[in-house]
Amino acid sequence: MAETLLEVKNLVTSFRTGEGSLQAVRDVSFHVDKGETLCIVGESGCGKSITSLSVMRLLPSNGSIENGEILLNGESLQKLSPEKMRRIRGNKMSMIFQEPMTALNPVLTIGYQLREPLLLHHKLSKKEASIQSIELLRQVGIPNPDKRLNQYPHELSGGMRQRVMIAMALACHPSLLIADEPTTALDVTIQAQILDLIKDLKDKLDMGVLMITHDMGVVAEVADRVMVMYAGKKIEEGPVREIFENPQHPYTIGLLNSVPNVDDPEFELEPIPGNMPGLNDEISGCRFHPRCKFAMDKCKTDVPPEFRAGKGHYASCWLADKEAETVDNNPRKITLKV
Amino acid sequence: MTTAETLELKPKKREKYYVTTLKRLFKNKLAVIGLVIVILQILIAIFAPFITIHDPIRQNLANSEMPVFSEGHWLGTDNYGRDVWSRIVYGARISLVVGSVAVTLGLVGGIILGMLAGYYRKLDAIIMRFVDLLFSFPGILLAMLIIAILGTSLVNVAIAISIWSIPTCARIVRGSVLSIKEKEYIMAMRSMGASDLRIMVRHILPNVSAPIIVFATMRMATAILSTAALSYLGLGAQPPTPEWGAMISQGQDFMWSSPHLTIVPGIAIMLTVFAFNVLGDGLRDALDPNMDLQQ
Amino acid sequence: ESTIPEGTESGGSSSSSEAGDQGIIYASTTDAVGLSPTMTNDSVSSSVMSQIYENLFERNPETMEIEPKLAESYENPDELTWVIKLKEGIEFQDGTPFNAEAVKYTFEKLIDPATAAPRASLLEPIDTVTAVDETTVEIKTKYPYGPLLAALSHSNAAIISPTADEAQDLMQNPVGTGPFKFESWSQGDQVVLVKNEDYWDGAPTLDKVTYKVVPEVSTAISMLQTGEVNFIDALPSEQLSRVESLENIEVTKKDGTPVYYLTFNHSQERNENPDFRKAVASAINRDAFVEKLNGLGVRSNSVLGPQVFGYDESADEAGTAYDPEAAKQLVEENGFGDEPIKLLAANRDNFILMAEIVQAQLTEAGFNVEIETMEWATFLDTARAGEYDLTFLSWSNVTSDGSEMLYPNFHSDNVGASNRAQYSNPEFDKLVEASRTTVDQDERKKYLDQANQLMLDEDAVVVMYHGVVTAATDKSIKGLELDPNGQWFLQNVTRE
Amino acid sequence: MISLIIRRALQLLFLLVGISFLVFSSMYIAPGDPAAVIGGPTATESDITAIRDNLGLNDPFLTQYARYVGNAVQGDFGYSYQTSQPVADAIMIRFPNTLKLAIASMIVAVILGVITGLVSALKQNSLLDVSATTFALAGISIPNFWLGALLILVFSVNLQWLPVGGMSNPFYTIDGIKELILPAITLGTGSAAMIARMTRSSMLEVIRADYVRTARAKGVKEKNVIWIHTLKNAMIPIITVIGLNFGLLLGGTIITEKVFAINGVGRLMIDAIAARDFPMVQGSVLLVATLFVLVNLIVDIVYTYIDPRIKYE
Amino acid sequence: MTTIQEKSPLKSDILLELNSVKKYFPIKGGLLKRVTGNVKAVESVSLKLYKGESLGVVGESGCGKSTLGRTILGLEELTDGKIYFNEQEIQDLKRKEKKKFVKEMQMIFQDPYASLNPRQRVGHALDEVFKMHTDMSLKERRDSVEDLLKEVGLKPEHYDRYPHEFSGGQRQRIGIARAIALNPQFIICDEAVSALDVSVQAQILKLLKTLQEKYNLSYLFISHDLGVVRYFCDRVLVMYLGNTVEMSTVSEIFNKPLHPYTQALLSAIPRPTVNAKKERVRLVGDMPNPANPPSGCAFHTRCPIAQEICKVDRPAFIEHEKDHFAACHFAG
Ligand SMILES: Nc1ncnc2c1ncn2[C@@H]1O[C@H](COP(=O)(O)OP(=O)(O)OP(=O)(O)O)[C@@H](O)[C@H]1O
Ligand SMILES: Nc1ncnc2c1ncn2[C@@H]1O[C@H](COP(=O)(O)OP(=O)(O)OP(=O)(O)O)[C@@H](O)[C@H]1O
Ligand SMILES: [Mg+2]
Ligand SMILES: [Mg+2]
Repeated sequence: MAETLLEVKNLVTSFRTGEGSLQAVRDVSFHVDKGETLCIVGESGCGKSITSLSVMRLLPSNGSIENGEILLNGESLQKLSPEKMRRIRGNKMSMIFQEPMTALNPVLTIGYQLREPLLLHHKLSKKEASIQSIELLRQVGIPNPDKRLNQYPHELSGGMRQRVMIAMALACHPSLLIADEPTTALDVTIQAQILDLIKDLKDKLDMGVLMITHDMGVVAEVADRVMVMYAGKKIEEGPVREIFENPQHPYTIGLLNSVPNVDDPEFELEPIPGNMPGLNDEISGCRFHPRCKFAMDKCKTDVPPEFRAGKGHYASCWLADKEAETVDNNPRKITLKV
Repeated sequence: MTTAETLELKPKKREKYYVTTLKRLFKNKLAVIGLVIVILQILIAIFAPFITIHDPIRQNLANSEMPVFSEGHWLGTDNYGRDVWSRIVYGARISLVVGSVAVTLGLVGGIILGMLAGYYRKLDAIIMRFVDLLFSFPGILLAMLIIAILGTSLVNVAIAISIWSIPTCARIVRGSVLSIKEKEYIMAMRSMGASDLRIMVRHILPNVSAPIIVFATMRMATAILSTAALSYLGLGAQPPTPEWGAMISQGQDFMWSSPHLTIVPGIAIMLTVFAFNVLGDGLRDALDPNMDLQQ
Repeated sequence: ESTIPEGTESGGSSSSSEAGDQGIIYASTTDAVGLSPTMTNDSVSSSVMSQIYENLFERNPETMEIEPKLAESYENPDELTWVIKLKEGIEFQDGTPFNAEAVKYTFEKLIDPATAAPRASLLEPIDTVTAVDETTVEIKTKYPYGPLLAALSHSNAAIISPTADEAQDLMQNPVGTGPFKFESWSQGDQVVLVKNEDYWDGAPTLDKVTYKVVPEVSTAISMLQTGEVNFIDALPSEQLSRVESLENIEVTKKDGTPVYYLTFNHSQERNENPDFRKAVASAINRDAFVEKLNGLGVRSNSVLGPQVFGYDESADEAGTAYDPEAAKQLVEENGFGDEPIKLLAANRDNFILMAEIVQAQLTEAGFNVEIETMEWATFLDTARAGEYDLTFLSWSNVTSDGSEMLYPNFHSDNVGASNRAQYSNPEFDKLVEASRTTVDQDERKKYLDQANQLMLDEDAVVVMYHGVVTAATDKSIKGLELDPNGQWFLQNVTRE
Repeated sequence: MISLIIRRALQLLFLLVGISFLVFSSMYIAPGDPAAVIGGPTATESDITAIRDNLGLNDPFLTQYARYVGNAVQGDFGYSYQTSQPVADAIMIRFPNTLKLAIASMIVAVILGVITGLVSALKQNSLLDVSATTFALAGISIPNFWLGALLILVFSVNLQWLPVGGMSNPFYTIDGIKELILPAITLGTGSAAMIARMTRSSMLEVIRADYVRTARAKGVKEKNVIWIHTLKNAMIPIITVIGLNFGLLLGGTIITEKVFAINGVGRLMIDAIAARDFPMVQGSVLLVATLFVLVNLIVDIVYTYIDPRIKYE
Repeated sequence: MTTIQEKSPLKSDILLELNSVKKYFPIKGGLLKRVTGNVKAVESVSLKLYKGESLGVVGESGCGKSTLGRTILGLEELTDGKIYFNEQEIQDLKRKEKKKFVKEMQMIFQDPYASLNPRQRVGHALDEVFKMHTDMSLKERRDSVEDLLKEVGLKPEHYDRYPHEFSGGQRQRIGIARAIALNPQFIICDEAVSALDVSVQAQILKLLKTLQEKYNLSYLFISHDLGVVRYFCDRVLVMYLGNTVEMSTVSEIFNKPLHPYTQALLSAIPRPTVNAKKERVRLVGDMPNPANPPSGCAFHTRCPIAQEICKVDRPAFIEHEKDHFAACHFAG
């Protein structure tokens, strides 16, 4: 049994907005072990980023954690003073963001921004920090690292900037790395480079990685375990192979069927009808039921609990309810080419 | 067929754009105060004859320089014995009319120039140089020169202020046009073969309206202030017009004996300008789509 | 800038103490234009210059008689000739002797068209100036010219030092024979004069005189109160009570020569209707207006004021008196209220005040009057060209001579120029000419009075008031002489 | 950078020619004759003609303008119609006062504006924020001619703390500073208010930026998040308003100099307009426009120091 | 349902043909803002598009895909080259004559949030198209608009709504409705589905396909998502730095890529299947600056098999196998 690094229990995060309070994350629990990669997948707006920002306690000013517990190495993060939390961020736990173009401060040099965590958390001298920064840049594969230190972010391409972000996040050898769609804004060729880099570094540093993405391809590439979110809820969780080969939740299935397969010319798309609900849409029962082909009456009224579907594989769907009488024509029997 | 399958969850709230804006505006207390003052002022201006008992230009030399809260003249009288309250009330008319004429003229000029400059690269350099030229004159000086040519009158003050608004307005419009021009819906209209005029009038103009509304509101404040300043310098309202700036200028001679003659119109100007400013500020926030996620 | 001598403290805000001994700081609303009598024609410049330069003659402020100043005496061998004897032993401040050559030089320079002097017309009647000997000047006029001595006492006819004028620009660096010498001038800020130790009539007590520019009168009064300045003049009537209430300040008033009047544009047909003029004149309550001036105005119908040569008491009540009922009737009968009347007013001095009150009174009588205010420059042009219906004019009579008032302002020669009223009346012209070409002063006075009465009978103008000249000084200042034309002299002023 | 300066110089040249033409023609067509002012009410027709001839006012417009430009190119900005003093001298005597006033007001405006703006941004929606915002909005709304008079009334006349007017002491003396306080406040309040508004909104905008979140994610101390990561970025629009406000300030000197009896270019300018003293109007307007362009050049240069993305090739 | 095999790419009737099309954007700089260089957004593109087919255009960001699309529509002025539409040269047409072709060629844009005027009701947006190009009466137009809305899976009631009342997918449907309003033969889809969520993306792709069958539409389908291209297109054109590097049928490209860039691109795609982990052709570095492209073969700076010759000679875009074009000295 691997050591649990991060544990999130019953997280509820909501926003104060002009239209009242909105729940962006609804009772989500998950954990990340040392040395493993957990992928959170889901479509835009389902609450992936907010979940990760909740963990970092970096929510926008109008957001707050309403409920739940977040434990890093068994220590509850919510109880920490802001100052203690600050010492953890960038040190034991760090984060990479989606937009490499805007995530770096345009008026500070790469060197300054890279040195910052080292000076803060490792109390290095400026000189030592510079030497380490160069080393970090080399690690993430940036050519001529010593020259880069005096450059500004706008002088670097998107891929380079994302590497700098990674270098910055890894500066203090965090035990947990949160990567919020680190490659979405990048070209495939660059994406491949970055994904490889994160994988390599993870293995080298034995980090836990919480990777957020909406791309099933990326999930397949990097994940050890996967958690699927829909409209603020976790709807399925399991080892990556289970999820791809034996998906339980109709949404997960739909997601897999919506992505054209490059390697399969015969593949036929099967879209999920309808649109993602808005945060403020009141939906009774299962939040997916209005779009679900297999929705039953129960789905409209009762929120499905988590059902176990295999080793470490859980799904929140009444169809996964083993105790219930089997439905005719089990929809889970889909043919997936693997 | 897939297309028919598109089912809707729940019809999204249908809310007109301005309704949303107004709702957001009403959340801003300061802006509401501004709006109330502005509306009050408009009402005062419209119903001036009904809320005053004295003719604002009727003199009564025997009753000159009466202090505030005098009988029959709750804000006192000036050195000609004219009722200060009546003059303030009728002054509101002048401020509003001159302000809105000036702002409207300035907008028309600014929008045309800004649109052309933003839309046609070739015209941009020429128009913007001209705009820079106007811009590098200190505003009040520009107004003074214009009044020197046209003569002293409120109409000319309005013209002068409008000319002085043109460069700022043109810049704002140009900036917005430049960014909107790159939007895909403009590209889409071009790909549909829409004429430039149609694109400018039907598609760009409505979308620069937000900054223009904000500008117009704020400019109203500036225009009222400038009208007062020019009248104060003796370049605006002709006596015995009850213009606030002119009232301050005249009252200043009596600062010692009758301070209310400057303080009352001063406060009137301040309140009005303040109201337009907060309203403009509030509108800017309310019209800013990013504001949705805040508060 | 070269005019500011190095090393002197050009500043002086803490001057109340600095000026404590024998200095005085005067605040004026505008800066002097220049300090050459030849080249300027404004009151601030002349108030500085009158301390530096002197004239051949001056009018005694008490007796209103013209007396020799730099001149010793004069005689008229014939109507066209004036032989003037000069005082001896006087030197300009630069050491140049004051003599007949200097006088000749000054007058010829003023008349010379190449000089383009703004007041060249002052000495226009002069034909030749001859230096008979060191101390005798002979002036020949083109025609008999009665007001010559008055003209010679005009500040623009002050005698300048020929050597200085040739060596330097008197506008910046004046040299005269007066009791004070020019020290420095920082444009727009202040002019400093110091005492002329060698003054021929005994050096003045004051060591230093500073003219400080303070554009806002209320600011100037505040400064007077705080001691930042210690002398201002021409107090606005609105501020009078405030100044009078200041403990450290003494206010001096004196009936003066300025006259303020409403005039018709006589080139207009409507205005040629005597009934129209009568209606206007009877609609205006001048007493009520003068009351507004808080004592800074003297009520009289006469065009030539009590302090002016040519005035006769009988003119006070002449002309049309205030009679609102009569005015209303005339207006109604003749439909004078139908067409709008443009009342032009320059936006300075008391013109706006007059305009507002008169407009209200005319409106009361049934006229339809609109005020149009203008900047001074535009006003001068507009009025000169006669583009108005009614306007206010004023005249500050520097020489206190009636011809000096009536000729430029109302003689038909000057229509299109200084006769802004566009007044043209052959009978009147004759009287004025006679007053000018007669040398006998009693005769002249008679002509002037007749001309004055004639205008009043015709309601050619409506006189609003005659000015009262004022000065507010720190109580420590003694001996200030105020001339009825508003000028003052510091020669005998002392500070305690 | 050099190229920026050269480009600005060219632009300035263009601007000056444009402005001088505009001023010249407007003064030409404006009613009111300089000769009439010089001659005064007593001048006769011949007096005025002589003066006009002497000033060359009877020449055709283009001749006059060409003559002016020709001389100006050689550094000769003409002589005042009124005082016949060289325009350059007249302006240079007054310019230091205007500059002193403008700089002092700018200092007041920047200090007051930035502090208020920062406070209200950092304490967003607090009582402090609301009062700072209200103050800022009130600041823009006060007519400065009125404010000046009130300040004199209170601080000079009643309390007698500060002199009423004038500006004659060097700025580094106590008296010199005292003289500057009231005019600088009068003139600076409006700009302070605008700067405060811009500071607030710019700070609020930057503080939501991704890179600020990145800084927090690194564990940067809150103090440094504000001072290093936020402020520098927020300064860019703030500096723009400061630059623009300098232009406004220059316009504002016209009234302030009048109220406080300061012998400056602003006052020179209105007096010159009133007297139709063309060369003086020209000279002072050109000076003010040049100053405006220079200040904006400085602003642009400051940009390059603050924002490395801005490069002027 | 048609399959790729059924739909032969070799239809004889060519709808659109490009002949070495170039589009440069001038770079202005220096004191006098003179042109100091060019961004060579489209360096040289030649292609043929058949009636009823979908031609995919793929390549990295900034390689000139969008510019190519806009240039074809005449939204950008052509720098050089020839464009034939229905065998007629259209690049130099005057405004009036062009109007005829405007009806035939339409575009669907990437950003569903930016491609509709936020202040215009969607009904009016569609109505405007008919107003500009037809002389239908108000009633006819209203009917047509409602038909259109139905056609793309929306409801007639949506006529009076503003764009912000729709989701991204619905907006994209409106964009499609606008594009098909005038019954065009040819539609350029510039990343028409990239901004959409996968679940919605699939819906839109289906819709586009349905419409294609119904109206025999031809698509120029610009995308950077190779999976989508494989699913949607008949033939593919691969671009790199403004150049065409490879063009062939989908199956050829995906099974037998000739150009090393295409190979790298294909191997970089993360595949949504757990087992498919293959060895990658790793590309180093980023795309060069189009203002200053490398000499010779533009790809040589990143090419794993580059030789000396690649630095000097630009390889020609030649047919290596039947209907399989590539620009590489070592193709195959
Ligand atoms: N500051 C905020 N105020 C109000 N609502 C917010 C705020 N930030 C995010 N939300 C809402 O919370 C929901 C979840 O947002 P989140 O950023 O977690 O989505 P996501 O899954 O990361 O999507 P994406 O893939 O687009 O990044 C969204 O519907 C979003 O609109
Ligand atoms: N109007 C323009 N002016 C100057 N350069 C331009 C312009 N439009 C595009 N470019 C440049 O042309 C090149 C190609 O741009 P284009 O938008 O066609 O790329 P793309 O392949 O569509 O990229 P993406 O996938 O990011 O949309 C880019 O380097 C871009 O910077
Ligand atoms: Mg996200
Ligand atoms: Mg593109």
